[in-house]
Order: sequence, then structure tokens, then C-alpha cells
Amino acid sequence: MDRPLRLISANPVDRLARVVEALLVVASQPLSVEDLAVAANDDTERIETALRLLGERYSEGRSGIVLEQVAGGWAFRASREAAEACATLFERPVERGLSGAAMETLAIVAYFGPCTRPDVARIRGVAADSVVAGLVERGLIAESGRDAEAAGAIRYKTTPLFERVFGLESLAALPRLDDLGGEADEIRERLEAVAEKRPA
Amino acid sequence: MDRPLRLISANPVDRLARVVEALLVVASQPLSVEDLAVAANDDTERIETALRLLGERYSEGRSGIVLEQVAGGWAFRASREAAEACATLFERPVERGLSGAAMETLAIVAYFGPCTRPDVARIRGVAADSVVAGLVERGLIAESGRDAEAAGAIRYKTTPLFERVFGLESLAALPRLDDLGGEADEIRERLEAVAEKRPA
Amino acid sequence: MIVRELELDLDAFEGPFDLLLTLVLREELELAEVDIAEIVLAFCSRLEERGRLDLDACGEFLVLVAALLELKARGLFPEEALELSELEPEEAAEELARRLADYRRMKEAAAWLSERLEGASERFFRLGPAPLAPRVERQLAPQDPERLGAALRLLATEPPSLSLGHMALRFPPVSQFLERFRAVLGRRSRFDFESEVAGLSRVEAAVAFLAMLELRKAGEVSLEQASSFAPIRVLGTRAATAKEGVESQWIARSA
Repeated sequence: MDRPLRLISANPVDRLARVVEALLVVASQPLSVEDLAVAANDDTERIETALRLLGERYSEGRSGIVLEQVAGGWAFRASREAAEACATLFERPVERGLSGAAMETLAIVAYFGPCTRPDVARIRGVAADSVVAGLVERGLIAESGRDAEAAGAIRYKTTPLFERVFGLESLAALPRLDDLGGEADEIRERLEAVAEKRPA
Repeated sequence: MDRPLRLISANPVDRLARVVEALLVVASQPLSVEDLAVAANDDTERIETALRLLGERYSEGRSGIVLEQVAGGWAFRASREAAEACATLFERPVERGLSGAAMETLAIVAYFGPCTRPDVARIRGVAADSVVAGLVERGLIAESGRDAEAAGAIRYKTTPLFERVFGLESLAALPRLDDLGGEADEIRERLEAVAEKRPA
Repeated sequence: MIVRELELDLDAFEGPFDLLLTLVLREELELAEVDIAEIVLAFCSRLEERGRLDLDACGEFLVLVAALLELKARGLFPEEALELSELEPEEAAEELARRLADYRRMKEAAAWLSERLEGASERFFRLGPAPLAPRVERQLAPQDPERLGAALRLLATEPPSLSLGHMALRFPPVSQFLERFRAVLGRRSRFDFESEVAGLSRVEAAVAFLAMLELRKAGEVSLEQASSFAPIRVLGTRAATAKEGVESQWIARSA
């Protein structure tokens, strides 16, 4: 292949290198040379050359963006000199509370769990997928096997972190809901019936 | 014409600009000048100067990484010349196949949100349930509490992803309501004229 | 013709009319998804096939469709239905104009967004976290467990229920208004439609309107109206005395 990568004076970086850096800046996973070759519709050798060029440009001391080879391919990271700033950026203040959707979902899993996402959706009257994913990510609920009846849907239960955050010794210490009816099943049926009547 | 590879600008951006580009390359949301100032522990004026510098460096034609002001902050995106390569590598489930109903619903939530599904139905004249669920799944709108007045209906608002996907600096970049629907006033006048003629 | 057995083939439903009604009343079918205009079209084409007017069927159909429409409207405007029906005509027109204006604006905004999306199709952003970004630890302050119970109590709050009472309203058949108008014309040569139907419900007035049109088709009356929404004047014709049992000659197409 007789197409040397060359810098044209007006262009600081060769076109292929520009495409590769573009791909790397929007990727959520490291990209392999093969991934890059397929996407850029070019061959792996030229991709490797482009990566070398980019490696020089995006290196410690020269740039805040650093190209790094990790398991599975190539990715950008922040330079070490920006480590402190990044730590500040990702340091979240302690959150004071949960959104209404998260609190409802958590209450449902705590009182009626383990239960599946469709179970939660039936009681809330609205799909719960992203809320459940958020609670899993925060470690407040976790997977607890699959529901053999509901087409193998994943069931969720609350975690020890949940109990710590809510100051509960165990789930048995949850506030009683006598005003909503006695048994959990009974309350659950009632909530499902109300959800069907709700406009949203 | 074989020039040596000189990817590094003779005039390297200063330390603050490097920190800012590092922050932008690891952030998962657009960062405001204030976010950047807090993380970099510097003042907003200097951050703005750094952003101007980076804006020149990361611009269409010069770089595969482009700095853009969007969704109330600053973010890197892929350059347009890399769009095809990006399209090969990354699915765009967020934008794919947004129906007319979805667009109208998005518009209503963007202008009148947080609002409920009945609110959307009231303006569109047809039920909005499946459309709203689809937009939530795509992450373009999200729950924002329940409306205590409307029988506990869930309220929705647009997300920062919506602004990013539509390339809006913020919701304020939407056309002003007064500038939309020129015909509307005409209709109003006609209906009012009819109402006046109508025997009480 | 039995209206309840009318076969429907709609986007949201396929089967006889009475099954649709049953499903709607049991709330197993979302009325908002049902295109009522399609039902009307199905009924009209069925009438046309038969070539004859079945007044009782028309009356029954009108009543059922009117009830469906009202139910649908209430479903769309749950908490406002009552308020709206209490509005004065001017206010109702104002409210309607406001809604139409909102919708027009949102249609334009949607078009603007579509264009915007088109223009943005070459702009790719990373949608997930960066591959080598630091892990985020989200810490939650201690929470009051009572809030869990409160969340469930909120979910247990019954929304105000939709009244289905109007579905059970009884309506007079069209023939009753035919007789009534003929009787009036026996005494006087003309009358104002509005004053004859004053005090009737909207749906009853609609049945009366159908009867009036029916008399006109049969040539028993002629109608005058100075302008849209002006009072409708009904004038008896000489032929009226000679006409009887016109129902059977009424052709659906002429409706």
C-alpha cells in the first residue's frame, strides 16, 4: 500500500489519524486496532501508524489527553497532571435524598422483594428499567436469581448497604404498613389495582 | 515534501488548558465553565480563556476531536469528517426512527415540562403512553416526580441527553413560543368571532 | 340491522361493536387508542350496503357513539371534564382556541426539532462514561425508613374515578322526535329548532337534529338559517300532510 501517512502543512494531523482520534473520543470502551480499521474502512497497518502518531501527540507532559493501550485496545485517559482535578470532578457530594421514582422502587423491592422489573412496573404504573438500573449501580439493590415463572426475569432484593443507609437492622425492621392492609400480598394487590386506575 | 512528523504544536497549550482538556475527555456529561473552574481550582475567566484556546485547536478540519458548547456546557465530539466511521462503529439508537408523534411529545415536554402524560395527551389530542415510554427508554425524557394534583400522575422533563442529541446549548435555545404557530392567532380570532355570534 | 353486532376492523380492535363496548367499560381496551371516526365510517358503509335507513339503528348508534366520544374526551381530560362542560360558550371557544394554538405551536416546534436532528446527524458524542474515567462513588446520606412507607402510601392513594354513569343514560328513539315535530307542525306552520330542544341534553338535542334532517329529506319541512350558528327555522311544507312512513325510503347515501 503506497499511501504514506504524511502531514500536510495546513493539517496538523493526517486525515486517518483525525478519524481515529474522533472514534476514540466518542467510544465508551477501548477500541482494538481491528475495530478502528473496520470503522475507518482502512487497513490495520495504517491504523497502527496513525495510533503511533496520536500516541506522540497525546502523551504525558504534552497534552491533557493521553492515549493509552489497555486490555482490549486503545483509549484516551486524563493526564497525570490533571489527576487532582479529575478526582475533584468525580467526587460527588454526599447526596441528601433519592428521587421519587427511586424511593418508590426501593420501597417496593424492600417490602415485596425479591421482585422483577415487571413487578415494580405493575405497582408503580410505569416502566422501571432505568430506575432499577440506577439503584443497582448505587448498590442499594442487587440481583437475586431469576423468576422461573416470569420468563426468567431477573429478581432484585435490597442489599446490606440499603439496610445501613436506612438504619435498619434487617428487613423485618421496616416500618409497618398496617393502615394499608395486613399481609404484603394484600397490600401489593391493592397497589396494583390503584396503579391501573392512575392516568399515568 | 517528506516533512518530519511534528504533531506537537510548537506552542503547547498552557497547563490550565491541558487540565481542561483532560477533564473534558473523561467527563460523561458536558461541563459548564463553573464545573471546570471548581475541578481545576481556577477562576472562570481563565477557564474561558483556556476554552477559547482549545476551541481553536479542537475545531472542524483541524482535528478529529471537536470542542462544542452544548446542553449548558462544553463537550468533545467527533468531527463531521469522521461521522461515517462513527456511524459504522456506534449505533444511534437514541435518534433512530423518532416518529412524528415522538417529536411532538418531545416538543411538549421541552416547552411545558415537567408535565404528565395526560398533559401531553391534552395538547396532542391522543393518548401518549407508548410514545412517552419510548422516549424514556431512549433517555430523551425522564421522570420528574409525581403530580399531586393530577391523581399522582408521573411528570416528565427532558434530559441533558436530549439537548446533546439535538445540539442545543440549553432549552433556552429552543425557538420562543411566541415565534411559533403564527396561524394560531388567526384560528383564535375565528373561533372568538364564532363564539360571539352564537346565541347564549 | 343490529348496531351492537356491527363488525369493526380498527387498528386497535377487531370484532363486533358490543365486544368493543364491553372491553372499554371493563377498561381492558384503551379508548384513547380507538379511532371513533373509523367506527362511524364502518357504520355508514354498512348502512349504504343496505340501501335503506334504519332509524332505530341510527338512533342507537348515535347514542353509543356519543357516549363513547364523551368517555374518550373525559379520558383525555380527566380532571377537567366537568369544568369544561360548565364553561360558557365564549369561554369554551377561548379554551378550544388555546388548545389548538398550543398544538399548532408544538407541531411547529416538532418540525424545528426534526430539522435540528437532521443537521445534528453528523455530530457524534460519547453517550456513556469514558472508558478510562475514574469510578464514581455515590454516597447517600442516612435516610429515614419512614420515607419508604410514605412512598407506598402515596402509591396506594386512589385517583378520582371516572364516572361511567353517562353510559347508562337512556335516549329517546329518533321516531319520538319525528312524531313530536309533526305534531308541532300540525299546530303551527313553523318553529325554531332551538326553542323546541331547549332544556334537552346535548345528546338528546343531537337525536332531535337527526329527526329534523330526516323530515327535510322526506320533504316534510324546509329549513332556513340566516348564517352559521344562527337559529334554525323549521317550516312545514304542504306535502307534509301527505307523507307518512318515510323512513323506509330514506337512502343512507343522502345523509
